[in-house]
Amino acid sequence: MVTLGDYLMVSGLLFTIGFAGVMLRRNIIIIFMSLELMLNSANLSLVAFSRFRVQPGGLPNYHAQVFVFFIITVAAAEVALGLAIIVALFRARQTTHVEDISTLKF
Amino acid sequence: MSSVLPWYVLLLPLISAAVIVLFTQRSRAISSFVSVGAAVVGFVCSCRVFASQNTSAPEFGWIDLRPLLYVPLGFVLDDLSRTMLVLVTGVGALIHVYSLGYMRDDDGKSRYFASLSLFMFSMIGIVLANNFVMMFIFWELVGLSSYLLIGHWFERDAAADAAKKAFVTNRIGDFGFMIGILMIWSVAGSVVFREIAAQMPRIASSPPFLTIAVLLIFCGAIGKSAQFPLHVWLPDAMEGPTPISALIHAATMVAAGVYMLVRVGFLVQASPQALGVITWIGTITAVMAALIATQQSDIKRILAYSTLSQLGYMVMAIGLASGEAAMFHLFTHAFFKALLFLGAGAIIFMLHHEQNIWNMGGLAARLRVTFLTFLIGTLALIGCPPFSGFWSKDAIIALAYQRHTAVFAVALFTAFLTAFYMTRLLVVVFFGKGRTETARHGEEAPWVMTVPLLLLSVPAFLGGFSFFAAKFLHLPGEKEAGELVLALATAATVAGVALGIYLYRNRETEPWDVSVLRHRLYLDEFYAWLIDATQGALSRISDFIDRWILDAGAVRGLSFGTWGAGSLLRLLQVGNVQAYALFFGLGIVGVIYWTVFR
Amino acid sequence: MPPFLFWIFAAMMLVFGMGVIVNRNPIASALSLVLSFVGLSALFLSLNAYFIGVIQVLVYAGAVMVLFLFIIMLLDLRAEERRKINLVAFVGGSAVALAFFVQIYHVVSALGASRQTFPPLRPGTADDVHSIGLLLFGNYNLPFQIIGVLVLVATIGVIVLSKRELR
Amino acid sequence: MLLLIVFLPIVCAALILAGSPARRTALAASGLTLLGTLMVFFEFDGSRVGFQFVRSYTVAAEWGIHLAFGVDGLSLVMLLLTALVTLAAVWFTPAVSKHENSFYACLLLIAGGALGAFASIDLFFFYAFHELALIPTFLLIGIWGSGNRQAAAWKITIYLATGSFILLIGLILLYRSMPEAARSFDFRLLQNGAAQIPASAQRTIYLLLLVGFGILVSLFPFHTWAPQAYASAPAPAAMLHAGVLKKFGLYGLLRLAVPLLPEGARYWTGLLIILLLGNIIYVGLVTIAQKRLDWMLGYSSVMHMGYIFLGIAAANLLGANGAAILMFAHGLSIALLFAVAGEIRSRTGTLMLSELGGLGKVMPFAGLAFGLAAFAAIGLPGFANFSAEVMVFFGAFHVGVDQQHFHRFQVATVLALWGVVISAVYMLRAYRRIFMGGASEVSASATDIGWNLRLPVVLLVAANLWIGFSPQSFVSRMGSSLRTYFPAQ
Amino acid sequence: MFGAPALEIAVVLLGISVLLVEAFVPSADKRRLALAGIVGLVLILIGSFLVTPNTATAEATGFWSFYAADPLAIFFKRFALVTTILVLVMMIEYAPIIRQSIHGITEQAGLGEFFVLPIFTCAGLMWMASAIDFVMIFVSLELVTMSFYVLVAFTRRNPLTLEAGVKYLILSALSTGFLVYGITWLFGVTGETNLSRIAVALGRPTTEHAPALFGMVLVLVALGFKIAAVPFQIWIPDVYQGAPTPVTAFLSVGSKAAGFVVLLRVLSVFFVLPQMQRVLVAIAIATLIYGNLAALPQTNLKRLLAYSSIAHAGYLLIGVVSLSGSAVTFYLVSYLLMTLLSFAVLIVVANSAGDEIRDFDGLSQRSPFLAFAMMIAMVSLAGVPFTAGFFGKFMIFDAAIRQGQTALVVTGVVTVACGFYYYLKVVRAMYWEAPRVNTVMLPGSQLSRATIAALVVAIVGLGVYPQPILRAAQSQSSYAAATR
Repeated sequence: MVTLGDYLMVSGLLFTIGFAGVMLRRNIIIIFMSLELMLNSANLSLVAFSRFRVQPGGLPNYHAQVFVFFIITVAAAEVALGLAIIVALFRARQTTHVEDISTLKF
Repeated sequence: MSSVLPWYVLLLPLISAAVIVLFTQRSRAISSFVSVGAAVVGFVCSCRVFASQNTSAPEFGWIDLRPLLYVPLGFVLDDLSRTMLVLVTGVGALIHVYSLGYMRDDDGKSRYFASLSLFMFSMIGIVLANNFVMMFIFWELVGLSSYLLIGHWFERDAAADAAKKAFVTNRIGDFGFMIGILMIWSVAGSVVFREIAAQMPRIASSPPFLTIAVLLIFCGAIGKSAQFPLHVWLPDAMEGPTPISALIHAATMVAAGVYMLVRVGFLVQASPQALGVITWIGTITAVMAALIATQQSDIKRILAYSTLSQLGYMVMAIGLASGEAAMFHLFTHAFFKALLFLGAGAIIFMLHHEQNIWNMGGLAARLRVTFLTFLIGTLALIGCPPFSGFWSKDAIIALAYQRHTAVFAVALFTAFLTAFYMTRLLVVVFFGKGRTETARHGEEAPWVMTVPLLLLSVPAFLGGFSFFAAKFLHLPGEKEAGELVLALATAATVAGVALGIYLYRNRETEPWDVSVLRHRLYLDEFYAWLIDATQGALSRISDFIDRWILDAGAVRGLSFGTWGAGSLLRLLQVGNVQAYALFFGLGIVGVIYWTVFR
Repeated sequence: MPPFLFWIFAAMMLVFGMGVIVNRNPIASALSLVLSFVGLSALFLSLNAYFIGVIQVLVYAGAVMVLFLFIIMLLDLRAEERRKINLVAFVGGSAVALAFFVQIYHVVSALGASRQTFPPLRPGTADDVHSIGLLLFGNYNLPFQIIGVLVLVATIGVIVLSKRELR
Repeated sequence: MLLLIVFLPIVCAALILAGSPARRTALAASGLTLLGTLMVFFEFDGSRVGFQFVRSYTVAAEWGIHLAFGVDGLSLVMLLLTALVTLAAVWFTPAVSKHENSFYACLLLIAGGALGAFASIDLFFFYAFHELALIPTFLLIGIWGSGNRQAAAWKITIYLATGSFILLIGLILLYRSMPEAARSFDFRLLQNGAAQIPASAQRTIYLLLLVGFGILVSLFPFHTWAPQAYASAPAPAAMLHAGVLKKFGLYGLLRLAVPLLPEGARYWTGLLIILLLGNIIYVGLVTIAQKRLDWMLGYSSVMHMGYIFLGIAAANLLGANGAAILMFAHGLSIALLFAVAGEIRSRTGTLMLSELGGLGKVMPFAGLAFGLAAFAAIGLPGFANFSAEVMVFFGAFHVGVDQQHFHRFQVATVLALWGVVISAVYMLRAYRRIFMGGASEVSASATDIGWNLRLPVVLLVAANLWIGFSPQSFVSRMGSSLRTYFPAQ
Repeated sequence: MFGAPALEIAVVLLGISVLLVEAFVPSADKRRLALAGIVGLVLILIGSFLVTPNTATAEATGFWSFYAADPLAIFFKRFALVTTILVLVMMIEYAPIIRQSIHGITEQAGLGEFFVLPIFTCAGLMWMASAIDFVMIFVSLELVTMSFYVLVAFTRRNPLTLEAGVKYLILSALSTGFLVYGITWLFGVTGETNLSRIAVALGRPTTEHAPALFGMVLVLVALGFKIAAVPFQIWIPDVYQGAPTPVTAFLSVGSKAAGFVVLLRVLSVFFVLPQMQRVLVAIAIATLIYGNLAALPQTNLKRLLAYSSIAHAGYLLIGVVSLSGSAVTFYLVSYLLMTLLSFAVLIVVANSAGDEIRDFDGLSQRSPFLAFAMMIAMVSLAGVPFTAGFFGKFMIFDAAIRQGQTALVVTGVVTVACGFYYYLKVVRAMYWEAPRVNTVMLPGSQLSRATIAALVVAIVGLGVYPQPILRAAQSQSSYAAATR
């Protein structure tokens, strides 16, 4: 049988993949996609917890699913805004590469 | 009325000094008048104090933190202090008058007389003080006024250096003095002489403690009375105006040490070990100074070394446990040495500040009064009967004969030397031919200078006779072995005189040159080296540590280190988001490890 | 859902997840992202979270991916030319990621409930939309309103940031 | 009255910044302050124990912080010192070339801070008022200083700020170590609470206070800020700082650390003695090696702190009285020394001892003033310094004395007495080089201090002589206050 | 009179109406909009004093399980309002720069949005102050973050601003990811998102600590990001330097203060487990050292203030670790005053010169008033008595000493000394140095001069008479009670 641990482990792996993407990739758009991966892995854990921590009535814990709903909404808004900023950046600097935007330092 | 009279005596000179400094600085004539007036009135008053048998005066609390410490400003008015008071004010008044002439044209006359008044104030204070702290106060003030007076001609490097040397040397002595006072106080619980005397059994219960305390107090006297090894300042102090040399460095100030030792005789005599040390210090000083005096060519320096030598006698007497003898010699010495200095001053003044005896000669004819009085002074000094010095010195030599043979021998030898170098001085200065133009044209001094000479020569001549001295002093008791000592002493004196005349008659230059003595046993050089090797080196090392290790190393190093650490830390901020994410991750992993897995 | 399906979808999600970060072509990454999310939504379904599963596909496949692709096209991004790999960053990043996963692994193992299998649900609980909706508009009304303001702000922001010339 | 004394300078500083004529306002402010202080001094009832003229306003009720002023004998002396030196410093201010208003405002702020600190009977404001002077000092040295002014200003500011914060920690710890019921910031109540602090806590607190206050007073080895700062500071700033502000730390030790934490004080006495001997002997030797007058004066002021520390370390009535009077005396003398040094600098353009010489001829009044101050500084009788040093030495020697051995306090006293010789050596050497001997090139053209500057000199000297001749006028006023801290026997 | 939720509603309505006016009355002077916003916020601020607080209970459901209207919340709502008002004032002063650095057809293009966004942000901050449920914390925090994305990158013709915007975007989103994951784990362990119920759940013996700690740490990471605690401070200097100056001020005060309120609330739950305190001590020490030391060599004032903001986060963390809500509150108030004052002066000076420290050379001669105000700000930041900053530090150190946090106290004292150096560097430039030639000083508008004067008075006033804030801070006993 599939256990809660399996879900959590898979979710953790996805989170790690996303995190690795943020740390390893230098294209801002890809970094952004990696961030989405991280958010969604959290969603997976949440839903898993919701399913496995059944409420007294025998229902899944829907509070977690509501939270997932909020996370998805926020993530979508964040994507929209983030991409707008990236577009503005590209217009100004013709790059989406993080190494090209390191004027501010020390 | 009469009970506050001592206060007038004490405060008159202070008021005079204050008036001069505050108001009459511009007008030199008024200043000198104020000061001389104060001195003369002070003398009159002190005569009245002496005459009246009143022994009490009002007392004020200077520091009153009873039961811990009570320092009164009060007087002791016994025979000793009253005699000393008359002596100090008397000699002082004469020298004030004399200074009117000697300092007639000096630019700093106001300053001079202010300092002189300050000196009188301090000296009277020492004489009258009834406790250690008050004595120390005036003790230090005497040092100050001596500094001011020696450095009167401060533009001259030699005078400036001499003043500094005098003050610092005295301070070294005072260092010991203060520790001694503290030690005595810590046991007796009081600084007042009378109360300390009452506590003597307690103090004497620990002989080593007492000995150390007494020797430390004696340190004060070593400094002030210029005993070996702190004698070096006195000859240099001759850079001051001659009246000062007479007043301070012959008659009064240097005697303060002796006076103080007599004042606390009850302490000193309670410690035989201390007495031994004191005796030998006095003896060494006496013979050493006399030896050096034989080879000096500056007239004032010769007199200065002679002063040292005589002070050695006095200290020797104290060491031999006879305060009376010491005071007797102090008393006579004050007169004849003041006389000698003033005479020398008259010569120097008339020869336009020429001080080298080899540039003088044949002055007996031209400066008759001066010569006459100088002769009296010399005879008194070498102990020629019946001049005053004979009686007092004889008393000390007799004392030594009784108590300590070695000391006696040295004392006798010193008497011989004294006669020798004074004869040398007299012969070279007053006889023979004038060796320079100025010497050939010297004239007699004005009356303001000669009158004090004449006045001083009276006690210098008579001072030793008991009918005169006994009015003032407790004379030392009758001596048993009188005849032998008398004969030996006289013989030594005669031998000295004879040798002096034989060697120096009609000489143009120094016939025998002993450079060790001429260079004062190289003690000044040795001290200069010693100071440089100890204090100088230490101060340079400390300065180096402070500048380079504490400040540059520790303080600035720390601040630079902090700054450097900051500069390194900011390099973390590389500007690359990727790196930032990495740091972020490192931080997270670290924090999780720190929290969850430890 | 049988376990093998779980593993298949999990593998799909992870593999395409990896695809996002290893592809050099942004378009390929975007497509991998979507596929990964499809796998994810299948896992949601396996957890009886039908509403969330559907929303996931709608929002990500329908909106987010389109947005990404649109921007990538707009900016005319191609496969990035190979730049010199920053070895320190690469090794460091990998190490940190690995360490982080190890930590997650330990935490998951430590959780006692990890070995728990599916608890039984009350039969007939498929109408999760109903339950979620009740919660959302009832209990969670306040956060929901705030999300509304958030979206308003995001709208203003997108306009301000991407309009060529502002009025 | 106290409110007026404290806030008059501060308000006038604000007025000056707002544009009121600088010198006149500052002179009026400091003159009035002195007048007020004198009134308080003579109205003060020396026989009463405790604080008088108390005014208190609540500032933070939950914490028990009050803006409270009051004087006892000890603070009375310090207030008088501050008022005197302030007037002299303002008076001695030369024509300022740039930002005259700010200069005077800074001076008045320092004075106001010092007055506030000495008049406060609330721990918080006692500390806070002292810090008021920090920034004005920074500005005074930084803007109007000479030599390497920037480095000097940085050093003193950072150093003192660090010291202050160490001190702050100590004070908070003191407050917190008291049992809840007896906890207070009020000086009048501190004794009750402090009596219940356990010995181990006392040790920690005392050490913190010692280091904190010690840095402010340039206790060896935390002294290196002082000479450089004083050398670079304009003369009035150096006068105020060395003369008054530095005494804050000593005042604090005497007022708080020793009486409140007797066990701590006893425990650290050995350390304090070593450090204060560092001040006296080591710094004394360093002073001898100095080649510039300003540096020498700076080091000498560090050195003389050692004597005050000795009086404090003795922790008995004599030592405390001596320390208090020595603070007063040293403040007056060092202020005068710095003032004259400033005048010499402005007239000859140098303070190198080797370049000066024979100034006594052309600047007789300056010579007199410097001489008086120098002799006061080396502890000549007649000056307050001497009477204070006597008390300090007697007080220190008294501790644990017996006829068989010298203990640490006796040894310390002996060494400290040697310091008196050392100070004579360097002071007289400086006097010899500057005022005596033949006139050097730079001194030939110098002019004497004018009549307008003689009054403050007279003021400082007269005050010093007054206490020198009659230390009892302070002792009688401080006696009852200090006796409560340090019972005789 | 009325409930606390009315305040946020009023703020949102204010924002929407300003937005509508902006949209439909194109000819209006945009600065009037800002003024209207300021007036509106002031009215709401006044209204906030009529609000009756009520304390949340663990049993509450629905609205009151998300939203607390305790004194702490109301205090920080006022805090957010004041901050926003002051930031709007600065924004008006900053308008010329906006004009230069965005693409616009009309003279005042974009200004309307620039003025409206802070109002919505303010609403987010106020909600954060009331949030007692992780869902609520998440959404209100995201509202704030989202509007800051826009604000930071607002002047998008300036490449530095865009760079700052991108950096903020990525790192902030990263921290959001961790926040969500952390909340997930906390939910997984306790089955709750409401703070007080989590506290109850954590108290149960059956609750497993390691996964709960894992979740807490991840939440802490996200909050650490907001409050600029090392090692999550990494974005601060770059973003602060690049962002438009009023936005920097807003970030460093508003965002950080809200972060601290949430931290206070969250930690009152987390401190059930002792490991949390230990890690926070370490974080506080690292923050103090990094912030203060790295600030030493800075030459750009905005960047310097960024590092100083990290340093102050360190001092605030001392207060947090020492469980002293009132100290943290007071410190935040003083921090608000002095930081905003320094930014307000900076904006005026930067308008005519620049934001390097060197641009302040001789300011005391060019504008004594501004120089004096800046000096007050700097000495208050450094912690000189008779300024609010000192009293804040006093309370912080007191709290630490009370808790026996020796390491924190020692680090605090050492770093305070560094602080004196870099703050006084600014004073040095203004007072010691001579002004550089050909700099013409723009005096700044009446409004901002009045604001600057008011801030100066407030700083000194609080330094001498802290009682009003102290009383307010003291009354928020909820945190202290919860943690004891």
